[in-house]
Amino acid sequence: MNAPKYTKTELLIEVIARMLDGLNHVAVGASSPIPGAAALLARARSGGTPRVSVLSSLRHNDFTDGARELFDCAAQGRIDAFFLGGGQIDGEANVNLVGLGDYPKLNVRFAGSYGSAYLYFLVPRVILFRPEHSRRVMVSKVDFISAPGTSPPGLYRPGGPYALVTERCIFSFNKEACRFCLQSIHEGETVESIRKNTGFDFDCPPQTLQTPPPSATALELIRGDVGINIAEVYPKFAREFLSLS
Amino acid sequence: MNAPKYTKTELLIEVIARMLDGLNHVAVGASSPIPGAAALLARARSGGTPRVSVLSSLRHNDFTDGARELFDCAAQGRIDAFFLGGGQIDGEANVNLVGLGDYPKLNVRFAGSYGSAYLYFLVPRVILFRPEHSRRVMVSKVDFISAPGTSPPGLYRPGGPYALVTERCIFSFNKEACRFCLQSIHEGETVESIRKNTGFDFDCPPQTLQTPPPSATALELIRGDVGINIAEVYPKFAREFLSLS
Amino acid sequence: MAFGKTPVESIDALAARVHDGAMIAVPPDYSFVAMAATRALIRRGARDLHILAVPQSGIQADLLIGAGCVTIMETAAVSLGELGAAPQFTAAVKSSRIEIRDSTCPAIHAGLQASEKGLPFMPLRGLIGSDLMRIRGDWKESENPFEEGDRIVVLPALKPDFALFHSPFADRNGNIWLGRRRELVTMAHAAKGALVTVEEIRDIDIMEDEALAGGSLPALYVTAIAEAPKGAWPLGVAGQYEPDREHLANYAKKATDADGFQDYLAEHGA
Amino acid sequence: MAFGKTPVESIDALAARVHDGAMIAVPPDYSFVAMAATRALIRRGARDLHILAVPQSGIQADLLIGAGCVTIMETAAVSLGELGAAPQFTAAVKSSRIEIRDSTCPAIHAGLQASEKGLPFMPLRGLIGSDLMRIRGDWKESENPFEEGDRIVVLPALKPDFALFHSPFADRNGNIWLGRRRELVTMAHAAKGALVTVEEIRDIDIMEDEALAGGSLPALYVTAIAEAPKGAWPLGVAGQYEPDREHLANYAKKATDADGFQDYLAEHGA
Repeated sequence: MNAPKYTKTELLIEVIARMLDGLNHVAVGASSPIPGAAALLARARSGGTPRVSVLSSLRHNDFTDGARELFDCAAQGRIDAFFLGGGQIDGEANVNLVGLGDYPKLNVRFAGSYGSAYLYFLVPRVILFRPEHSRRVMVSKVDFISAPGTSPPGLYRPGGPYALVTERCIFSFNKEACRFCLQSIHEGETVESIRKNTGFDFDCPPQTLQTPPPSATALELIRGDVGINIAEVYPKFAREFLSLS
Repeated sequence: MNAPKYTKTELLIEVIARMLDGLNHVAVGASSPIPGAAALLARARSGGTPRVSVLSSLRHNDFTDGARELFDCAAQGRIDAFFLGGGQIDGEANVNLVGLGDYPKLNVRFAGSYGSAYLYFLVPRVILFRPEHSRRVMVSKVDFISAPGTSPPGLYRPGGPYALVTERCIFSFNKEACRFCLQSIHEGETVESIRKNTGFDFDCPPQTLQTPPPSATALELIRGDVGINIAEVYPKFAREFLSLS
Repeated sequence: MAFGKTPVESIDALAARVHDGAMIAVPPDYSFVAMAATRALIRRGARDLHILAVPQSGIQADLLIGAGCVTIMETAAVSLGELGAAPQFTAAVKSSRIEIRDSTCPAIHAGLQASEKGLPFMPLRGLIGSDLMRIRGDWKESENPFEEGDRIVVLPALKPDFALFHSPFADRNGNIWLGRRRELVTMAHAAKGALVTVEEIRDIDIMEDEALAGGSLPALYVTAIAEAPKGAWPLGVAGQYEPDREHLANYAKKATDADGFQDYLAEHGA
Repeated sequence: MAFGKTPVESIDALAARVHDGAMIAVPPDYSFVAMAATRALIRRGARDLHILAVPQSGIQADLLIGAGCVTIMETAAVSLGELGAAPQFTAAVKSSRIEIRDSTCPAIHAGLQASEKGLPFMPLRGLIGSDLMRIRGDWKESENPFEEGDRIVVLPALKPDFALFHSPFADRNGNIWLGRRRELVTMAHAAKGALVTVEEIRDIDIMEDEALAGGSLPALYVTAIAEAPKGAWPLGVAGQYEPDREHLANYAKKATDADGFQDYLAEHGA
């Protein structure tokens, strides 16, 4: 029996969904179609666990107290996982959502920091997600710290980076060492191809694991209910990257 | 033409209503049937000005953001007048809503301070209202300051006492001198009867004014719409003290 | 039975979740008070409760205090309203049987909002110069960091173990409708969990109806639900039933002495 | 015409209330954006506006910036979402034509809540160690007064002159229905006044319907109302109409250069 064929998007959805299994409540912020689909997938295959709150969705959104509720809820310890991207991400897990160059006169301007400077501190499992894995994005040091990867001891910080998911691999983050560690590489990549495309140094386990492909069940859900639901908020994404059955 | 007959309750409603004419928004707190009726009277005879928010009323209550909205609204400067009572009120306009004796082992315990320690600071026109005018209530110095009548310069305090209304008279409050001044006395009282029943010293104008009786229009409204509306929140009061037509 | 992930259970099972020594936040008499659950708390002999009235209370606090369930009473006021003083509260304070933490309404709201926002404290205007500042060892005078010399009070967060209240209805997923009573939403956000009694459970999804969703508390914050028709009695539920004024007047009279209070408890199944 | 005490006026009269230099708070693209009023602001040639996005913005901010109405843009982000970067915003920041006050969502909510509560500041967790702390001269690191050594940020209150947003309907008394979009309630409380466009004015009293009242903003906070059917277009109103995705995609393409942007303005009556 051949493993079913899958796209990179489907793989990434499955990879993230696995990191959410068993959690109580996952929130998904702006501009996050793949994490949104992952959270819906995790929920779909576990019979309703975790709760999923997709910002700017009406249907998949438990909040009723306005836009501040996500942030209050996180501070109450009621959100277990959240996602952050970044125009740049560095080896200390600092993220830059503001721009390239010397602030405020930037060479490239991104959208802005959104809730990163807060949620990165408060949500226990923040998954960094950035498909593009190049030296342009994975840098040695970000130009602007929208949110720092770690904080000095004594600072109130129940949350922080859990993993970094890209088109090439998954890194876990070691808070004590303040370094990423290669967890698994996607099909077609090697440790060398990762190193070549990564601007920061990272740890490697003695043996390199391959990221397992999405299961047939996962693919069926992604191409069915999960895809239909994510299309509510991200119609363009669903049209272009998901082959809905 | 004889002036219409009226009760003391009706007089007090009219006296307070006159202090509210021309204001934008009057809020009425817990256990305040006469101030509540006064606010509704002021509104009824001015075609809807001021807005009236009666706490614990559904019908006459503009608030939709929970019990904190009154306090937030006051701090925003959107409430022009409010009412405070007091188990004791002293000559410096301090009010005591907590009890008599040495706190916490009191000889007499009152209900508690409610919002006084806050609203007295923030609402520009706080009308002290306490029908009982005796040396037991109007004291030289309160046993417990639920809320102080004045504050030292430099402390943020846009609000404070405007007048003290009792069964015997109306005092205005002079913030600079930190003293009450007799404004008018109700029918049947003299300056001497007021002094005899007041535990604090106060100023007197050269000529003592008589509190004017309620107008026929006011009485008609009190015995009609105003009474019916206040009965929603204070049925016992409406039954016992208002002769609804 | 459970709707969604929120257990629906008996009123006694719900009350049993309130452990001795728990801090529970309760609403004022005019707003969705869980009186049936209060009687269940008394039946199970709850002890050492820290009652946080949001921001004041009436017969609910008076009953719990009279029945010996309460060690700390934190409130802006306790009163039976038009029916006068709360007799068991008054007696307990005068004899020092309970610790009274006198507060003021906005301080209670602010303390809960601090917990709602995961903050250790919240500033508040007013208060300075009142004796509340003298007696509340946990309130501090501070300075506005943006204006030198501008004194302002800071209050520590209030974090109840449970918010306990009543509601007209829950839906099949454990969402609770509260309408304008948004202090209950704040209470639930601030507390570790919410215990909610409801007049009924409706087979609908509140979140699918934009009109209802805006006045609701998501199941996310709800620890358990118990169905309790007329669960606010002898208090009322706005739009559904009025307070039982005769009953309340009778309570106000009876509860002024210890025997009368015990008779009342025996008679009304608490 | 006025319902209750709140004037109901033309969209241009409403826009004329926004004086040059005013600070106006606006909602994110997914939530009741007053786009017809935004075009009216551009028509009247508004200048030097300080736009506070609550907490982010999209085409609304981009249009106002491109039309030269904006001096200060305070926001957690500006983006056209799936359609990519906001071109006029991006160009204006890079050329320093506007002052950008980079923020983060909860800081904007907290600053508004400070104004809502009449407080000069609000504490907030997080932030320390980010470059936002470095560039925001108005944010300060402070200490939790209840725990020595516990560092926490304090933010000054944000007090907009106006909150400007759209709603499905107002009632005959000037009350506005907002449902779950409660950040608009906070915005209106925090601002000196609210300017609200509505799909329609209904001959009802929202306050008499408990289901509607819980999701409404009382007229008390509303400076003026304008009727504007499809007033959020080309954005959507949840439950009523979808965003005009084709139009938005066309904007995203056209607005990348100055001529295309001017064409767009001319074509769409702004």
